[in-house]
Amino acid sequence: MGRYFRRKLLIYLLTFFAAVSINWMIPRLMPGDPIRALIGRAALRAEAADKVAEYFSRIYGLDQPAWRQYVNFWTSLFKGDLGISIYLSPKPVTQVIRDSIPFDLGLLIPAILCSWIVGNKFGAFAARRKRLDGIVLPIWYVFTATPYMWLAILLAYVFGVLLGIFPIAGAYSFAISPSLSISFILNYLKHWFLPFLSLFIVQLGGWAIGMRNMIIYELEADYSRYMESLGAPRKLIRRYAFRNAMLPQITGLALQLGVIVAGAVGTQVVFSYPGIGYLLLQAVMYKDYFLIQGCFLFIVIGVLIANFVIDVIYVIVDPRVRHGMGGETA
Amino acid sequence: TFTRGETLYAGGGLWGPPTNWNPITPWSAVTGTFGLVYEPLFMYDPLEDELIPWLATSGEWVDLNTFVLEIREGVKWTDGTPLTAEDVKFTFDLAKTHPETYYSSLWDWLDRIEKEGNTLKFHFVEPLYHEWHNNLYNLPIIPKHLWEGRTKEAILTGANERPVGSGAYFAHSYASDRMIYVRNDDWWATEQLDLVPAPRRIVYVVIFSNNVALGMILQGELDVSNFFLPGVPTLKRTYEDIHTWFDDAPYMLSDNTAFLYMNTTKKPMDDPVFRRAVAFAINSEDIKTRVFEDQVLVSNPLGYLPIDAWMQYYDEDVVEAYGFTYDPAEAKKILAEAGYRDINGDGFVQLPDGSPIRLSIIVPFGWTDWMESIRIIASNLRAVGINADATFPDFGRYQDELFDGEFHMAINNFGSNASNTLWTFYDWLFYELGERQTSGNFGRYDNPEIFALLDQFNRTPFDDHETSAQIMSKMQEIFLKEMPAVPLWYNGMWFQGSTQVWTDYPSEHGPYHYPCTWGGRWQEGGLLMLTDLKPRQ
Amino acid sequence: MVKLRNVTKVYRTGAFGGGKLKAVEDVSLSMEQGKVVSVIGESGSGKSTIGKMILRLISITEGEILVNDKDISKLKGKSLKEYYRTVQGVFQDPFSTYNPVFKADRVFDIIRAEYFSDMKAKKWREKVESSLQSVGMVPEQVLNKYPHQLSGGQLQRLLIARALLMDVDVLIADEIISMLDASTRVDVLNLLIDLKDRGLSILFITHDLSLGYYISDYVVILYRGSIAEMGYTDKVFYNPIHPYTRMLLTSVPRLDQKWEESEEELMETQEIAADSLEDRCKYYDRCHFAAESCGKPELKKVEEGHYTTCPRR
Amino acid sequence: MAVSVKNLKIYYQTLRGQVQAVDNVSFDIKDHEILGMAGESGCGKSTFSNSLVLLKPPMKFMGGRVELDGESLPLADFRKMNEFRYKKISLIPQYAMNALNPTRKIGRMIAELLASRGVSFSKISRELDRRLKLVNLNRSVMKMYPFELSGGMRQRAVMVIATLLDPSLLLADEITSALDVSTQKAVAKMLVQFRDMDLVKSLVFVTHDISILYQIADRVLIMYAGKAVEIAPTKKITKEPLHPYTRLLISSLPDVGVKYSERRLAGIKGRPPGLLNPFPGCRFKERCPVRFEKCDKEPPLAEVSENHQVACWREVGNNG
Amino acid sequence: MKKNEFLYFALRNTRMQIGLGIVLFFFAVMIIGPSLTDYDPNEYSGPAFARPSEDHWLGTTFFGQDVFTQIVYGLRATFIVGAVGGGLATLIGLIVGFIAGYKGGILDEILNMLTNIVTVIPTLALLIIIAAYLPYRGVVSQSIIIGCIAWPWTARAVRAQTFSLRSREFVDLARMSGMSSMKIIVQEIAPNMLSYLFMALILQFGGAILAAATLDFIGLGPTEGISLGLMMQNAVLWSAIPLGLWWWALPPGMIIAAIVSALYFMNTGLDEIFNPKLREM
Ligand SMILES: Nc1ncnc2c1ncn2[C@@H]1O[C@H](COP(=O)(O)OP(=O)(O)OP(=O)(O)O)[C@@H](O)[C@H]1O
Ligand SMILES: Nc1ncnc2c1ncn2[C@@H]1O[C@H](COP(=O)(O)OP(=O)(O)OP(=O)(O)O)[C@@H](O)[C@H]1O
Ligand SMILES: [Mg+2]
Ligand SMILES: [Mg+2]
Repeated sequence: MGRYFRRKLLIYLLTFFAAVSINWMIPRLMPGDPIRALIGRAALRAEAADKVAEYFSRIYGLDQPAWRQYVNFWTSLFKGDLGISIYLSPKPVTQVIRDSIPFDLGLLIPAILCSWIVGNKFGAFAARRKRLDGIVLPIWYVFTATPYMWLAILLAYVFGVLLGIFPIAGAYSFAISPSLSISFILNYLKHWFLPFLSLFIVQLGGWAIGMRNMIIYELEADYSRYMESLGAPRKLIRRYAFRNAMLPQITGLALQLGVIVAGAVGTQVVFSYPGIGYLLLQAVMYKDYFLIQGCFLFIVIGVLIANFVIDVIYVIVDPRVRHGMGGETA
Repeated sequence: TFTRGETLYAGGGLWGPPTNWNPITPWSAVTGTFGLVYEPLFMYDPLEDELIPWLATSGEWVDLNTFVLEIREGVKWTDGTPLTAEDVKFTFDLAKTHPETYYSSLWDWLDRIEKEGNTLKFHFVEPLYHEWHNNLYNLPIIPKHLWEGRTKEAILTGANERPVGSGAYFAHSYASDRMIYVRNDDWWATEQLDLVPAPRRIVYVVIFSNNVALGMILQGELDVSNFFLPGVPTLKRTYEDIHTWFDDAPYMLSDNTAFLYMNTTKKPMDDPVFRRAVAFAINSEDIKTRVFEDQVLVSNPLGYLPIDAWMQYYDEDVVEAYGFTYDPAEAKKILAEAGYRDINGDGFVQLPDGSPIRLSIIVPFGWTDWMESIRIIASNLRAVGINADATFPDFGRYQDELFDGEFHMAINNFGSNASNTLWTFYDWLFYELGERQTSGNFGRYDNPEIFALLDQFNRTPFDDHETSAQIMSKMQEIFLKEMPAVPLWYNGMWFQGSTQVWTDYPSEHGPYHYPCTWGGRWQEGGLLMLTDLKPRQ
Repeated sequence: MVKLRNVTKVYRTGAFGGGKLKAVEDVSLSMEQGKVVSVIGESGSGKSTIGKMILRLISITEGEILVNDKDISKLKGKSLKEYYRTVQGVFQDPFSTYNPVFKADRVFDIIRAEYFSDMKAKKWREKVESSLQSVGMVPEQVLNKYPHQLSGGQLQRLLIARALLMDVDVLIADEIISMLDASTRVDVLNLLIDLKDRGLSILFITHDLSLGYYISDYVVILYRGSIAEMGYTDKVFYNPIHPYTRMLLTSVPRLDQKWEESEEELMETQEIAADSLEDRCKYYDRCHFAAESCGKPELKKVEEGHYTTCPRR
Repeated sequence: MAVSVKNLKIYYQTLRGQVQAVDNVSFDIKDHEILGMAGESGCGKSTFSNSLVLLKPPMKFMGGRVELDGESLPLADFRKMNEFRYKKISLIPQYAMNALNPTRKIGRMIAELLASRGVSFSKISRELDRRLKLVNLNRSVMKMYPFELSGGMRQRAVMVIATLLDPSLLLADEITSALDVSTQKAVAKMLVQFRDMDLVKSLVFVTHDISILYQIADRVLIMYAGKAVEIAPTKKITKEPLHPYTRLLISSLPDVGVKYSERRLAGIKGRPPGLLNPFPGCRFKERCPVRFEKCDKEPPLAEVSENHQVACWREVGNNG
Repeated sequence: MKKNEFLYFALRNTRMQIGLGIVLFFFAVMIIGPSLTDYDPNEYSGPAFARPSEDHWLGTTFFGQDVFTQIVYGLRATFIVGAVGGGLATLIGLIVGFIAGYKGGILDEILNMLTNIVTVIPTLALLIIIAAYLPYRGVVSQSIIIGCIAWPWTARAVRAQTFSLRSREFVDLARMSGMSSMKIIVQEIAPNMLSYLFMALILQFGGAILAAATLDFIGLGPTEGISLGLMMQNAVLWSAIPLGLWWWALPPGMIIAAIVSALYFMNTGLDEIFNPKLREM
């Protein structure tokens, strides 16, 4: 046990270090100059622009040699300081993330969880029911196979513009200020629904397909056959198969939740919904090193946690793994 | 819930969550920071070419080296403190104490400021008249009593959340997708100029895509839009609630000129004859119709916007003599005469020494209107035998290529905005050469004569029209003969209003106000537009 | 030929790799040329583990294995490849020893590609055919077929033929007949006997005592990874000492004698974690004669060529 | 008479045709009897036992009749069969080692299974304890996952589960083949005990190992290539086998105390025929040392002496 | 005989037939399409936003480009992305998965680490960087990036499979035949996972197409040429939907959806082909 955890911990630390370093490096390899991109937004007179650019490079420490910047990065990281966003100057990166991530989480967690739950149920249900499998399930494949943004735009146009049932922009009406009232919550939900629906629809099929395949496999397993031989009702057999088929799906879920911090760029663009995803895209476009680093730091942590959770969940949920044999080749 | 009839929804000038209200960092500041909250000494009306006294009631040159500014009385900061000449002086002095301030180069030629009551006397070392006049409506005046105690960092990089200005609106609140301004009912101009902005509240929304903007306009959820929206002419035919400046083409006012920069350090763009041939080859008319559905105008050969401030110097004779029009035959002729011939028979001309020409035209990927435009330009060029391709690097790479002089040809308009002086325009077009060209003259056109002329122009008193005109004519001649960059079309002052809730938007039928809500430009008419609006009955 | 000296194998088990399982503990034995050594034991007693260690398929935790006086754990790359020229194995499940997607005779092709790549096709064919004939098969009947088209016996014989293509001295036969039918297994057994007569040493791993007896010169009775008793076949079978050996012998189903008639009763108890028997005889928990005095026993000589760990006489 | 099988035909439907895995097999099993069923791999033993509990594609019911305690089994009707499954007929499958859901504790699985069959777990709990003891399992296995048990233990657990509802007929398919001798013996003896204690009425013990049958079976049925070729009481069939196949099979068994140097065993030459469109006539004829012309016709399973039926023309001819 | 059986089942399976049919149809359109049209994909070949007509089968775009021609050429990009991106992702996934699964131990941990790192590498940023080093971003470079990013899940799956295969006895036999690890993986283990690999390839193929569409959409598509994703992006940027240019806005998305769902459909058909237990007569 101890050995295992020590080793895992070391590996995770190494991964963390490598991934964060790579993500530190990547934006710096991009062409273009973040400060120029920033002040380029105001049509400044030329000398002014030069002067300001120089000052801001200094402020952001971008005038220092790369290795120094790298050292600075790690030292401030240990102090919990992710720096100041350039693109959203002068907001600290931590605050940028803190302000926008709730929107992503509010959208993605329900979407992922709902699609996961419904998709799994549906996939399990469809397996072995020829009708459903042959006719209804394919409809979900089509949704899953549809380019997300395109689908979302159609949804927005049909339900938002044509039918006018749902608003097409923002996290809540531009005409209200947030409060804890029923009307605000309703309003929020109304804005939330289309983005949620689009994510839900698109992800559902993937889970369903995975579940269907797994269930079919499990229903063919010896233990299912034996249960059948003992006259166990289909319901019970299916329940067992479902549980066992669930394991790989849990991995998938954990991985999805791991990258949740990356946000949903597509949704945010299409529905003008606030969140980190679009900011991250903008940060990349504007070479906002600090925001990029910050976001990726969280993504890295998310993925690592997800992996860790998978490791642990497997041990908890799948007794086989808990006691399994470690293999060996000479 | 905000009462709809009192609220104006606007968009097009805010592309990310509001994070900054510091007028000293205009590139980051939320649109409206300057204009709605902080105010300039003068407003400027590009349509009438007129400086409108604002925080200053008057300003004039008492001699060639001294400019006197009368500061308005009875103006109050929104915290109740009166706004005085001291605040104005402080604003200028700030750039002296902190040379990193964006307008600090002023102090290279400004000597000192003398304050006498409400009068400020500016003594110059060597007055740069045109630059000074441009500054008069572009500097936000900030309150001394709130800023003098701040650290350098706070001033130059702070967010200035809760800005205290003198303007018509308070920065009320914000969220990641909106900025909300609320009317300052105590505004000095209401009393002194009888101006009342109609909307009690302005909600400036963050929208990432055209689609959403268009959808919101159609639904009447967006009142003022400064987006470039394709399809407006089509939609105007079916939706009567969409308002534009002109009822018909070009629908939009012109705001800046798109130029085709040519890298004069690379062959064959180092040859003025070749550059002129390019000018003749391009069919801007086609771009105007196809790409912009006639929402823009084709530029004149000088690239001057159709505004009085600039057109007063337009020398018809020079243009007549040296100008160009779309004429592929002429382009071919020019090329042939200069020795550019198709020697190897590939259908494209080669350099006189026989080496092949292969040029690329760049615009940033994703700038779709420009992307389509350079496709047309590339095919125009190929039609006259110049082998050119349209390519679309990312913005970062585009910028690098421009700054480092690696490109062949590129479209750019970063400094050609409407202003009260041609100096801003030429300063951008012929910006001095340095190691990297970050601020203009991307083609690295090197002509001491034209640099000297520009400087001379800047030093000519603002109202010495005659001298100025002479200088300009010379510049125009050189420009047309040398063609370092080709003016193509005017990008519009994109503006669509929705008349579902508000009416009396600015238009060709009046009221005449420049309908601009882009960051840093409310003082050109956007603010006054608000005072014209009326709730729809 | 083959010598095992105090060989121990420990597997790591459990999801965390923290568990340890001593599959083979302190086993020493040797095989001589032209002899069959049977390793007999119940499932999980470590028989296959020994075989695999000799075949260098798993590492040796402690102790050493010498083949022709060379320590095999030092073999690598070329020398390992050469090693396989002389030592080969055949496994329990003939069906899973063949890659199901290929034809069965691919096992020959691999040998050719690896060891005889410069041999002419015709010569190779002759070699294969003669090898097949020597295991009693008609080449036409078995070549060019998929594993599922052949019987288990045929497949096992093909594997032996494959081993014969090289100059094998040692053959590890790991339960090669337990999956076969009574009628087919006899053929394979007889084949092994022929090979032995030709000078091969064979390690015959089985849990079937009658087969072990039938074929071997020497038997090793393995219990929970340790040797319980070993010696020349007759000596062990006719004079079993260890209670475990005796219990095994009485359990063999025979056609001439019913179980009820045999003496010793089998004692079944919960399998106890091996650790708790750390300093006890491993058979302690099942032994009728277990006494407090049973400590950790050592392998002792009973008579010439017969050893056991049980001190009981 | 507990069970009677008449002309049972079970085929596998495959792409290339029908595999005649159980072809026209008839026999009886008496109350309180252990019937051994032996034969080479692939002769249809599992097919027979599986078909009595779970007949589903590609397995196909082609005809015949199986009566259990006088009731005819609706083999082909998946639903109706459910009344019989487990309660009347139960199976310990060949794959018993893998027959339990790997992710459920055994006790819980049993409880759920019983509940689904309308039997209360608590009522049967004491009986369960008793049976666990019978097969020498500790009650703690109920709290374990299948893979925590050794193969033999798993097999015994399945034995307990399969017999929990006291079925009239228990089918044990090759449950000893993969076990070592000591465990083999233990398991086999337990089955006998089950029968002796009347926990199951009749038992079919399927194996390819005749020596075990000799230990526990009352009668033995020898199958060859989908056919029953010989049925007789155990003693009889081991001491005086009549069918040439049975004879060869028995003679190829080694025994402790037999060494190659003393008596060299011989196998049976050749392979059993494919069951996909097998040739007509006696299916053993190709390998048979005593074949003659008549073997081209299919021999009936005929009673040659009391309680001894053989399907061989030689034997039938001898008598009639 | 075995192969024939496979083919037989493959061609007999309805799902496979439908899926393959759709994919082949679009493949054929891609091949013969260019000869059916006289236009260049980006050429202004007619009036702006013309409805479908005889001259322009699927109408024209906002600028007067022929939509049908764009689709025909766009399909090429789509198939290239699928083949190159999906193929590369499968290949890398295989290599990593095989090595990690076969070798195990520390190598496994390192590769696992690599897999995790790649999962968190930002595709967008990578695209931009690549764009900076290549003169311009083409379909192929886009595909390569997608391939380099999308492999982790294949690697994970292959690793697990290899793990279970490597303890099979035929692997031991191969080792006893002196085969090197590399050979064993390629010649012994891989062929046993063919069905699995085929499925992975199909899913990666579809995944790459969708990934490319998304990248095109947010402005990171190829900077040259045309692809279905770029068509969608253009249609959206130029407000094709509110302006009623359905013939421009809808087909690219529908075609991508059709191709990718056909691939998924094939995938679900595949398990019946590869898993004999599921073949019902
Ligand atoms: N790769 C492995 N990892 C961990 N434990 C293993 C491994 N292989 C075998 N074991 C364990 O080692 C012990 C001995 O196994 P081995 O296969 O040698 O037994 P065996 O005598 O050959 O049994 P069988 O008759 O079932 O083949 C068993 O308890 C087994 O569970
Ligand atoms: N699903 C199937 N499809 C087609 N043929 C099958 C199927 N299952 C079994 N068979 C064939 O049916 C015949 C009888 O098989 P069965 O499993 O009943 O044999 P068995 O006597 O139990 O053999 P073993 O001793 O190997 O268990 C064999 O020839 C086998 O190949
Ligand atoms: Mg073994
Ligand atoms: Mg069977």
